[in-house]
Amino acid sequence: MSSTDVFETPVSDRDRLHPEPRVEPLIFERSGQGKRGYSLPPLDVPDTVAIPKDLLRTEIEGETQVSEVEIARHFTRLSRLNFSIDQGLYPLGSCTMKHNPRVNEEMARLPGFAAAHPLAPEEASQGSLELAWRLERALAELTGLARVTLQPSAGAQGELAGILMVRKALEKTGRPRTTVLIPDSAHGTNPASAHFAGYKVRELKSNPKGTVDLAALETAMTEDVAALMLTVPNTLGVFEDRILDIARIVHAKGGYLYCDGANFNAFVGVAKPGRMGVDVMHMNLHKTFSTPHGGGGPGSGPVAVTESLAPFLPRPTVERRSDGRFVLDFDRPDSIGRLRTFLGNYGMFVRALSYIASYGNRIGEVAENAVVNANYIRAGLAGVYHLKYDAPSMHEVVFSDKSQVDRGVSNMDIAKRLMDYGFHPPTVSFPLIVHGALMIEPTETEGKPGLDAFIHAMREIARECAEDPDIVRKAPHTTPVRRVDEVGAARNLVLRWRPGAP
Amino acid sequence: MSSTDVFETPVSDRDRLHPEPRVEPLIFERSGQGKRGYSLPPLDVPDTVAIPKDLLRTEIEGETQVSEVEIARHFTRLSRLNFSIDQGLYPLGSCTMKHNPRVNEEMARLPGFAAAHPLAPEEASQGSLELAWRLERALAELTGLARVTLQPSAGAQGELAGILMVRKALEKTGRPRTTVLIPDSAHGTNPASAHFAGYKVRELKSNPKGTVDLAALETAMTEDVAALMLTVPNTLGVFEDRILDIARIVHAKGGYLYCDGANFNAFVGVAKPGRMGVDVMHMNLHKTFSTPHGGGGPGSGPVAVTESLAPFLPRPTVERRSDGRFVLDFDRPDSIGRLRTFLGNYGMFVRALSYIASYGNRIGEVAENAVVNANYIRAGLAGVYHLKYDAPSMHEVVFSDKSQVDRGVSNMDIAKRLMDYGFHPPTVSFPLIVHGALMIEPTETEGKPGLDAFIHAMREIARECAEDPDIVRKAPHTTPVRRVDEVGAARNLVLRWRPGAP
Amino acid sequence: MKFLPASDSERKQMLAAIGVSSIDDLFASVPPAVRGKPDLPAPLSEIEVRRFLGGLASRNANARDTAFFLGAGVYNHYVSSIADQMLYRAEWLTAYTPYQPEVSQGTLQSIFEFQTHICLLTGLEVANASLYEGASALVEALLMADRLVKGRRRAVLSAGIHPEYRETARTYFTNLGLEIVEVPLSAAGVTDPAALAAAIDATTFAVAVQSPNFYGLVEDWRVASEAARTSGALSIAVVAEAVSLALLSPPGAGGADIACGEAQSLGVPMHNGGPLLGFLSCKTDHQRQIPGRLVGQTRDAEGRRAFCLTLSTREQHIRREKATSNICTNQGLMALASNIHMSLLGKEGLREVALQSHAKAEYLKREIAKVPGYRIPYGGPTFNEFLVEVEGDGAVDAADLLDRLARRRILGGVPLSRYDRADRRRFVVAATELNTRAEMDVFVAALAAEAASAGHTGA
Amino acid sequence: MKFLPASDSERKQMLAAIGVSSIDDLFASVPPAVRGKPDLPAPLSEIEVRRFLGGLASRNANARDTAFFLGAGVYNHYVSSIADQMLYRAEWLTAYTPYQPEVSQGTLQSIFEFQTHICLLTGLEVANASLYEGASALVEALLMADRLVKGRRRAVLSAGIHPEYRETARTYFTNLGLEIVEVPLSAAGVTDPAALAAAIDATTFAVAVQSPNFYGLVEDWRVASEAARTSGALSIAVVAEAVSLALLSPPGAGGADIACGEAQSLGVPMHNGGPLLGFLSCKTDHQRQIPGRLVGQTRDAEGRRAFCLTLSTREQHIRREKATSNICTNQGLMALASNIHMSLLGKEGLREVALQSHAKAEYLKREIAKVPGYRIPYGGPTFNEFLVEVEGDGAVDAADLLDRLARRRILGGVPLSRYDRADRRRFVVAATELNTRAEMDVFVAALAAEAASAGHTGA
Ligand SMILES: Cc1ncc(COP(=O)(O)O)c(C=O)c1O
Ligand SMILES: Cc1ncc(COP(=O)(O)O)c(C=O)c1O
Repeated sequence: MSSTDVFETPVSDRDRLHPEPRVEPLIFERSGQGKRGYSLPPLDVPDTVAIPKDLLRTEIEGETQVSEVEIARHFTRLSRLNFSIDQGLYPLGSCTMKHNPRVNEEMARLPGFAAAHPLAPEEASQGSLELAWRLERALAELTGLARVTLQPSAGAQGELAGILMVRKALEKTGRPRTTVLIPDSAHGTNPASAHFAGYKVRELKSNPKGTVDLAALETAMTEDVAALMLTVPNTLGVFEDRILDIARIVHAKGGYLYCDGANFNAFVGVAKPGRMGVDVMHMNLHKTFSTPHGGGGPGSGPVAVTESLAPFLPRPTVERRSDGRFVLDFDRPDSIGRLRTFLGNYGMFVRALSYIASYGNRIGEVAENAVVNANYIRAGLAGVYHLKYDAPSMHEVVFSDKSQVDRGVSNMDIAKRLMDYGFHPPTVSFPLIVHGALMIEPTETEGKPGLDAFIHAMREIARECAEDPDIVRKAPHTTPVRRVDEVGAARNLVLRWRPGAP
Repeated sequence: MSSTDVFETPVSDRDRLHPEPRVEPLIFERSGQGKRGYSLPPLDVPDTVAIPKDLLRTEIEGETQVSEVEIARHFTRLSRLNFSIDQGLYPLGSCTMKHNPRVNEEMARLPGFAAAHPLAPEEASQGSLELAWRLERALAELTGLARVTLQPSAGAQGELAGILMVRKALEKTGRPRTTVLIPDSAHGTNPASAHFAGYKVRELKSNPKGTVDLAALETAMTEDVAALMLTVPNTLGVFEDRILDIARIVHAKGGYLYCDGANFNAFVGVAKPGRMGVDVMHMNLHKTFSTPHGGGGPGSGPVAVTESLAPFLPRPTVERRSDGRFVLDFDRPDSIGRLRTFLGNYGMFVRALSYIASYGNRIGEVAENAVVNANYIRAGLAGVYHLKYDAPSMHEVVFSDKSQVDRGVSNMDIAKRLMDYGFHPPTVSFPLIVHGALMIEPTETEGKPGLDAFIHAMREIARECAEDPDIVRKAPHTTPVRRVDEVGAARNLVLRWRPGAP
Repeated sequence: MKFLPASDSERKQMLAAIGVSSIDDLFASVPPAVRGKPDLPAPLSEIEVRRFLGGLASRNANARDTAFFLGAGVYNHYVSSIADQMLYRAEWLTAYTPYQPEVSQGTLQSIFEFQTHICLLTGLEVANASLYEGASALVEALLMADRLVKGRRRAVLSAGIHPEYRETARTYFTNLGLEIVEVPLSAAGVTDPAALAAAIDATTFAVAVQSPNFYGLVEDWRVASEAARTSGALSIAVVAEAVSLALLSPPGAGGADIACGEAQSLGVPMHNGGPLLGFLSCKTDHQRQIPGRLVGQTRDAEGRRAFCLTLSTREQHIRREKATSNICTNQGLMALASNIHMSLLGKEGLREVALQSHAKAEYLKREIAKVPGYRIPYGGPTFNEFLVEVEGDGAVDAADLLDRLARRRILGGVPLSRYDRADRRRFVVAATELNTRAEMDVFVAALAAEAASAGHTGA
Repeated sequence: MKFLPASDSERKQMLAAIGVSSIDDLFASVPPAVRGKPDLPAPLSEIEVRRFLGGLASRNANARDTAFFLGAGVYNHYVSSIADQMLYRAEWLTAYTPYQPEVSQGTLQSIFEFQTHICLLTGLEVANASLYEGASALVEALLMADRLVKGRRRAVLSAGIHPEYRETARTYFTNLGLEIVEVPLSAAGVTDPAALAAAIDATTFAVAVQSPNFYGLVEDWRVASEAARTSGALSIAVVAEAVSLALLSPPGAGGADIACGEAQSLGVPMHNGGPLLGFLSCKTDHQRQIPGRLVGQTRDAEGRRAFCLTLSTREQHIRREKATSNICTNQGLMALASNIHMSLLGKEGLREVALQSHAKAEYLKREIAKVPGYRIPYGGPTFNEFLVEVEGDGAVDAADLLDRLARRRILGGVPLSRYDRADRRRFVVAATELNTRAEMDVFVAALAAEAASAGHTGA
């Protein structure tokens, strides 16, 4: 065999010619006989398989055989193909991509939390029960509501839990009602959650200010309506200044006011939903309370409720007994039941409480700075990009591509072009009521230099749209991969690697 | 003030136009009144300063004021400007850039090690003393020598310790002698260490095979010579096949054979220096035993010695008493003393023992695979690059730019060009006996695909040298910064940021 | 504030640029009546946070400082250092759902690899990017089946499914007008084929069985899938201890249409019950009804292989109330951890972990069976978990017994009374590759001592 | 083997390409006589490594599970989570000395920032990229002075310098024909100006004083620098507790020519004594004699600011035996850790840590002074460390006393007998911002109890 047959030429030179590997093989493509990345202690008990053959498998065909070295390389190199908060501004509207304090990670990894088991005896779990109890108290104080369930795994599950509590409360009065009102600006999880709670969804048109049209609400708010699901501030970043009237209208008809608290970051520590007439509200610990987004979760979606909805909280609740001991209370006959196993995404509770404890009574500064930053961007881009709703912005601002479309450039193109300037794009194509939306949420953890650089980039792109739209339409030009064919992906589905596949 | 004055334009657009920030400000340039990245508990004792004013300072002028957010951003972004083993092949000759197993990091961070104090009572330190003792035993077994000191902070300090022990031993016999023999292929630390041990350095010319010229050694090896410092395999990656004759010649004149064990990776677990007639040898835990290089240390340079040199070991030694307790022995009248504080770079001991325990009696596979990899590269580049010494290669191979210089391309240009292909360059301009050296050490932790890609890149570059030398001369083209002006740096020295400096 | 990067002068400049004189002006739309500062303690320093939370952590028994035999849905398996250390990387930790593929190829490719691992383990063709955890994964599987088998209202669940999974299913179903029928277990502790067949009728859209079931007994997937097929329903294989997939015949091979459950034991720490890692896989024909995120392979503008989220028209942000699920944020980081773990252990490692867990459990089961005062109520094959019954008149409550053992730093199992107050004498014991023979012997000895003090004497 | 990526078939292909039939052929040049397999145990799995090393770790008392008052050159100060987590990043951990600036700007800029911090703290103009630790840093400073002040042979060292630093200096010096004169401390426990002046003569090239000195007493840099200046020698300021630099008048202001010592307490864990972090800073005039690595600022081919190693003509790899030092690998990762720490704490934080450490030590000193049976031998100002003497006939040995306290999980100090067998009644006690008043009160009570049982009774 001649040596030149052996020295294989690697992936295309175009890709080699870049200090960052643009194409990393699948870990399955690294597999090879005789490689192993692990080892276990020798078995110290008899080696038995006491299961009938026909219930066994002989091998896991196609699984990997790689060394630890390749795992380190593969996942380090893959990670470098990602953009993340710690690299730069990540103004993904509605997602609150804020700095994740590192002490939270240290705390969550303490063996007393990370290596604890949810079904250990209560006596052996007093620390974790107390932590859950304290987090509930802190969230109750911040929302101005009576009780909180920490069980929901993320915001969407929190929505479902909240609406199910409303439904259960209404059932008590005889009829659960049929409908949930949801503004047209709402996040998609709202109607989806209402649907999985067994309700019809009725959409509420927003008024020209982008807020709830009180007249429309008056007419829509019938005795068939179980609840109004309202996002505060709404997904345009606008605070419902008539919130008290809204609550009055909803309550007058015996309905409940549900608050989608995914945007709590805009007023945490400044105002209390409980005082707004909110009956039930979910929060996203992974947004307002800085638990990391992890490339798409885990999240955690606690739900706060008024005293009157407390009997319907998911089971179990954490209670503190008069003797100071903490116990789980399963004996809650009116509970909606449970939405998942155990107490919830406990590791996120640890991080959130660490965060809340770090801010303490100064947590209002979070909201203040988040709102300043969003308005600074708004001021910097006003006139450059079109602003459909010019009501005052809170923590985010939603521009659109209206001034650029005539040059054949879409919000998606602008988003892609931002990558070339070293930023993650804003949220595009949401909220649905703004066509060609550019939904920008800088959060409070961005300093002026970063905001200035972003504003500068957005202005440059606007200039490019006018002078040289193609460079924007063909963007990105400097990312590990160029524009990705998403249509092709859906048309010709390849959802996994297959043994033997190239 | 008009808003446009405020929205500052960031660093040049050329640099913005790249998803990786090419220029990251100094942390001092991020500083700003009112920013803080830390907090401490309120003082729980009287707030007193019981030191006379004239011994105090009032402030640390110029120090930073930044938030934790900026620290996370700054050091994450800076790190991404580095190339590292976990990204790709890092064939830096003589430095043994191998994979660093992650369990070692976990072990070194256990509070029982990381939060232990070197001056705690022996009774409260039995675990750490036992670990040091076990590591010494393992290294003694691997070297085939009697005792080992773990104290030296890195290889160079190990060299000094070793030569000082030789000197002390010779002093016992009346005269320390005047000279240390060092082959011209040796690493710069060898002569420097000999010098700081108070010896004259006499250089030994290598023979045409690149190994020790026995005749030259015979003549040079007088009664004035305290020791021969020999690197095994030498820095050309060649094993001294006459090692036993060399030892005989040195010993015949009452001299000592010092082994620079920085290349132990080439034969660990396969052969034992003790059997070669080596009297004293330092090892680099950060090379052979995988403790991470950390961007330039910390290292650890244990020294193994024969029984006869044991009395001269640095103080203290770790001894195991008959009752199984571990103690520090300071009572060593003939000791050379100490070269640093405490026991040495203890954190590296933990990592090295973790590594040795993981390989156990199969550690010879390290050397075997390191040698296979180096020879595979040699086979792949033979004829493409000039090989001054064609003696058999062990763990590394040293080519040169001889076949390329006529195209006006130097080894440094080739090194820079490799960066464009996604690799760290080999060691250049060392060993000094190979002009235009390209010293390549792949280590055992590189798989065939990585080696093939490297060989391919080196061949491509050779082709470019022939067809388009400018692209090589002007390389790198794709790194965060282009060719850096090192001459300018030395001519116009700027060694620190200064308050008020732009 | 240490997490706020704006300096005083910068904030002033920004307010000026905005054109307001104070931050308060920006909150004008928030009615004064709803304002209010929280009554919370002063901010804690990092040192105090460590003392506060470290103090709480130290008051929990954990798997590292006890002889540990808890399972029942969360398992203490080996995870390599490299997996957790990788999660510290900001590029993984502080990114979000990969909506923008050009700057998210790392997360996307990792999910694609995770989907592949799940397919290989379950023997099915398609897997999603993760779900919250096992119980909601079962619900999603049931709702998926409901969409696929139109016009039917009944789901049949084996009583061998984890009680918290069943309770979760009831929570969701009651409000959707769907019916759940639970089929009790046979005298052997496994799903009763006859009872199962009897429970299935023309209105049944799904039949779900768990293996190993809640008592640790291995079930035969074919029982459910055959029963389902005859009635036109879909069969759902539920897995709460995913390590078993490396040893037991996979759902796909057993004819299951959908496999779902909990993958925590494949590389995710126990985390006191969360974050865990729900998974769902199915046949290709059903892929358009799958809930949650899916990553697909495609190409970039220059023809390179690339990955992106796909089939998003199933999802809430586009389909709103008509979406296949309301899930949005899922368990991304845990899917990554699991991908790293499965890739590292691979073909041999996953199997060896399963074999060792099984062998350790078999040893422990045999040893406990020898101790007077305890019996193993079911003789059927188990994987790494089994039921123990305290013999006698019921004077000894299993939960109290386990509390006493806990005080001796032995977490010996989960009492069934946690789920059924009447079931006071039985508890579930789990073993994994991390249990040593020595600690198992300690556990057995402690059980013997308890029995002795309760008046039992060895034969 | 889990750290070896070559598959069997790949290895075969590679041997074929090389043209040998077996690996052994590649070792032909290694004489059979010198071969030998090591007699070591079989490989340990990761789980076993954790048990083995975890077991050893658990047998050491550490600062997290004791009331901790040890110092004497290594201090238990606060380090933020973010610093250590950053060190996990492969780009920092697995890179090496930045010889190739185009792919090492991260490490280079971080070192440049570290050099700047050290200059700001010491009040001098130039600092290097790190040295091993405090003792060898002192040696490097002395040798540097020797090169700068030609033809002189004598170094004068205050006896207040850490005994291990002085022992290290002797180890190096004896073989270089250099002389060390140690100047005893005054009755007040500080360097005696008169004695110092007397020890300095025309052959003296350096005068070194440590502050706070080994007894914790604050020295006046001006004493040494004035004495040195009059004789044409250079003055070296030695610092073993670098946190003090944030509060005390810096060496530069005190006229020191060179500052050197140990920066562990600025962001590096104690690591049982290593890795630590040596530092050295000096005046611009002397920069060409500085030992070790130096990073300088420059530009790249396109005019961007960039950094690179500079003045390498001082170093061993070029100058061989004429180099300013034999150091090659230094303490890169620790310099990074310290840069992160200093940058995070900054102007206010560094000072607040120093102030709190001082205040805690003052409280502890006063409380101990009140306990019958103990006295504070020196009344001079201290920073965060001080000497305690056990009163009486010497029946009580300080080391034994501290061993007894250790059994009660109090690490109360370092006995001077460790360095001078005769010095049996004194020990050094340190406090930092991490000590709480509560644990200091526990310590004081324990001391009182010890004294009582030794027959002392309160006044
Ligand atoms: C306004 C709003 N509501 C609800 C959600 C759903 O939260 P989660 O993704 O945690 O389920 C989100 C975030 O995606 C959101 O932005
Ligand atoms: C052959 C050789 N000897 C000695 C040394 C010095 O070791 P260290 O850098 O740990 O001081 C090195 C590494 O730099 C080396 O390659």
